[in-house]
Amino acid sequence: MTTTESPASLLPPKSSRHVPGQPDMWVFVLFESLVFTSYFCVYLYARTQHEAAFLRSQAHLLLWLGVLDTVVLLTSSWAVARCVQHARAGRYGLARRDAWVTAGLGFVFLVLKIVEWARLIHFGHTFTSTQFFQYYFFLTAIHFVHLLIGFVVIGVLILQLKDPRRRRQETVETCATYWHTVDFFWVLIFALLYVVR
Amino acid sequence: MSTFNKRLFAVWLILVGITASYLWIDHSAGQRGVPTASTVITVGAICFALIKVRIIMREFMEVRGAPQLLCRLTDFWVVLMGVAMLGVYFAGKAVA
Amino acid sequence: MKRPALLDEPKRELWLAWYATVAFYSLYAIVFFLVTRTQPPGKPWYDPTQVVGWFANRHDGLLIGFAIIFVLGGLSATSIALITYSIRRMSVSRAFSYSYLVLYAVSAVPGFLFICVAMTVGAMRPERNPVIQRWLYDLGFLSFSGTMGVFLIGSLIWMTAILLDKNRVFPKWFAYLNLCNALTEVVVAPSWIFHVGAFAWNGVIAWWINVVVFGVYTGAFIYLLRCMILREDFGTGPLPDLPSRHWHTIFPAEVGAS
Amino acid sequence: MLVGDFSECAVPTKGNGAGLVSGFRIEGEAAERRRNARSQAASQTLTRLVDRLVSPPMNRTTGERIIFWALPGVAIVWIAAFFLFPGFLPPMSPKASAIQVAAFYAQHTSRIRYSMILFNWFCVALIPILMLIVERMRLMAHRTPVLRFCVIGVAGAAPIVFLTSTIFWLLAAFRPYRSPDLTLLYNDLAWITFTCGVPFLVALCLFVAVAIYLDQQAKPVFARWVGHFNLLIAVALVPAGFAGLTLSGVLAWNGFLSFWVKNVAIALWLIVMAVALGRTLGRERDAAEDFA
Repeated sequence: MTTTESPASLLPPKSSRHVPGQPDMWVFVLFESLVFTSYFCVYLYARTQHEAAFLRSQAHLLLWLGVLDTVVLLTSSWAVARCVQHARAGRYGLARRDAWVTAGLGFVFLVLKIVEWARLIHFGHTFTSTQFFQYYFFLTAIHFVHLLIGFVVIGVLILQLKDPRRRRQETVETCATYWHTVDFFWVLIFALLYVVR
Repeated sequence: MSTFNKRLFAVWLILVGITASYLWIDHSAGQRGVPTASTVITVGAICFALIKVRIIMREFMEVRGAPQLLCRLTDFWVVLMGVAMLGVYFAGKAVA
Repeated sequence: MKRPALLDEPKRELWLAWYATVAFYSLYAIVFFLVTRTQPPGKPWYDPTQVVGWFANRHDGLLIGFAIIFVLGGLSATSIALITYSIRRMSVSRAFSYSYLVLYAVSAVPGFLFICVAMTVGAMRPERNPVIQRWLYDLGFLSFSGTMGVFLIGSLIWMTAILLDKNRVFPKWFAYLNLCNALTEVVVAPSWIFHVGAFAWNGVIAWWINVVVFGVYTGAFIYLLRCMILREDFGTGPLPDLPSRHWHTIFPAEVGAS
Repeated sequence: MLVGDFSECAVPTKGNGAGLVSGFRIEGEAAERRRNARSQAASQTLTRLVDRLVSPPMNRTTGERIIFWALPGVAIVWIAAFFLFPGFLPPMSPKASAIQVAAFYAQHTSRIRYSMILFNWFCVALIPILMLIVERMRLMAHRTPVLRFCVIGVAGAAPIVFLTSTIFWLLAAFRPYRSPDLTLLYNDLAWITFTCGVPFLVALCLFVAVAIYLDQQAKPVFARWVGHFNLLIAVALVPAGFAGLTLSGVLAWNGFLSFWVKNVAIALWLIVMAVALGRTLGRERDAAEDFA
């Protein structure tokens, strides 16, 4: 993997290594990951018990739409990662631009999701129609709620970057950490709902 | 100093690449619209997703610059999620 | 005349409220899990005769357990008061503390009074028409599990107050834990829709996972309220650290800030 | 104060020396600005305080007197509703069959409706009276407002229990010709809510008692015996919570303990607390260390 053999020079010296953002946000990331993992486990178990029915319902999803969702969110994550680096270097204008790009891509994801839901409901696949769609709508909706909270978080980020008196790198990183969390939850949800067979 | 971070771009490319590979997995697995159950694809999809999660944490979330404790903790979490999900999956298979 | 030590303790009201909070939550857990055995909840898919059987099975437990709640349930106000006090100690508008107080004062009625009344009425007359017995059974469980709004908004109010606070009354991670708790109130909503499965009122997701989150959350805030009382200096500025030398293991965030 | 100023200010601290220095500069300016704002605010507070001191002290207490003297009026309505409701004298038996209960509602429909409408209107009138007690508690020698918050926390819920029971009684009387089983259900719900619904009243009495015991000053707001009295009332309300256990005897909802002792206790509490409140109404509020 690309991550481990990074040149030491790119990393901050050991003494100044710091937790990105508030350490407290990481409590949220780890705790909420556990909660999501438990949802995923329940889903996977239900899946194994009714494999054929799940596959039949799953066939109604468009994989390419899921891939598009994922790419959009990954790109937004990339944008917010750049935002953090710009802010750290004091390039607040660029940082703000990237924050807006993040929010914009988040909005694109939101629209894609609503279109996808509308399409499924149009074809008669609702929250109450089959077990698979129960889980599908639950997982996508709870992720959707996290994303909506993410907009508030990005709003805070933009306000922070705007006002020189408020600018705190820690808050910027905290907000970014939240957004990445929403992103990697989607990566997992995507794999579990669209790809798993 | 350039404001364009090549490393982040590379990370993004890798992540998108893995995501796109799902299309190929899907294409090679199904017999034209009739999906069949496949343990290999399930395990593969979960593992790829977890690798992506780890890359996001390491690179985007900047865990690689964080204290050792957080590095280990996040790695442990990724393993924990994987073990939990795959464990439940195989347990479910055994029961079904 | 000998004065009891408690009367001279400046934090006496806070400690009384805290011990009452601990007593209330212990009592609540014992009554709901052991005495009445209404938690984990009954099956939502029971037909009327099965419901009658369910009531018959725990007849005495329901009546005695909920009678205890009828008598002591009002002690829930102590935790609400203490949390309201904690929010007032923060450097945020009073609107937050009053909102919390009113939201949770309201929550007591649907939160436990309805289930107590419905289950008592059901257990009282086992010979009642089974269809009506199931009506009471539904009322009890759904009012208890499905009372979401007050806890959702209450948790968000508390979260916002902690995040804005500069007096360090609560650690910021607890604010995020509030968010986790608020999200479980979203997750429980499908219990109004499904009779079977993970999202029913006794489901793995809508009940078991939520209860674990709620348990962690409750344990955390009871512990943190204790820390707050220990740290309270009756001033208006930032709360001092815990007098223990291990305080930094409890509030890791403050290490960086101070 | 100083620490507060530091934490308020946005200073990038992590390994950035220049940021730290400029941060301090910003800090200095910001602190100056804040200090000005604060002295302005202080002078405003002072004017407000002066206003309050020179205005007649009656202003504040007049409103409290109005609420207080509304109490007898409210009490009359409560007593009227109590006697108008045909199911209280004597209290309806829990052993009555569905047919008997349905017949009762069919026979007394009007009196049930009007009495319960009255009670529905006025049961929540308890809240302003409880708020008078809350205001008295401000004057107590407490270090924190926690006990006041406790009372406010139960003050809303206590009358809502009565409100809910009136709804069930009114529903039962709304269509007396419906299936007797349903009328019996409404009747049970009403009686259990009304009789067992004491948790907030018990807690209220306990909170008031504790507040009085902790009011350690030369001239306490309420006399000590009022605290003892509140404890006694709390104890008297306890048996009513167990009314669901039996259909006959002293614990049943028409029994001596659950009906007579409980309702007489509530009435006594109102009378005694009214007298105690009346004595404190004119008192100056300067004695207490008001933490609010």
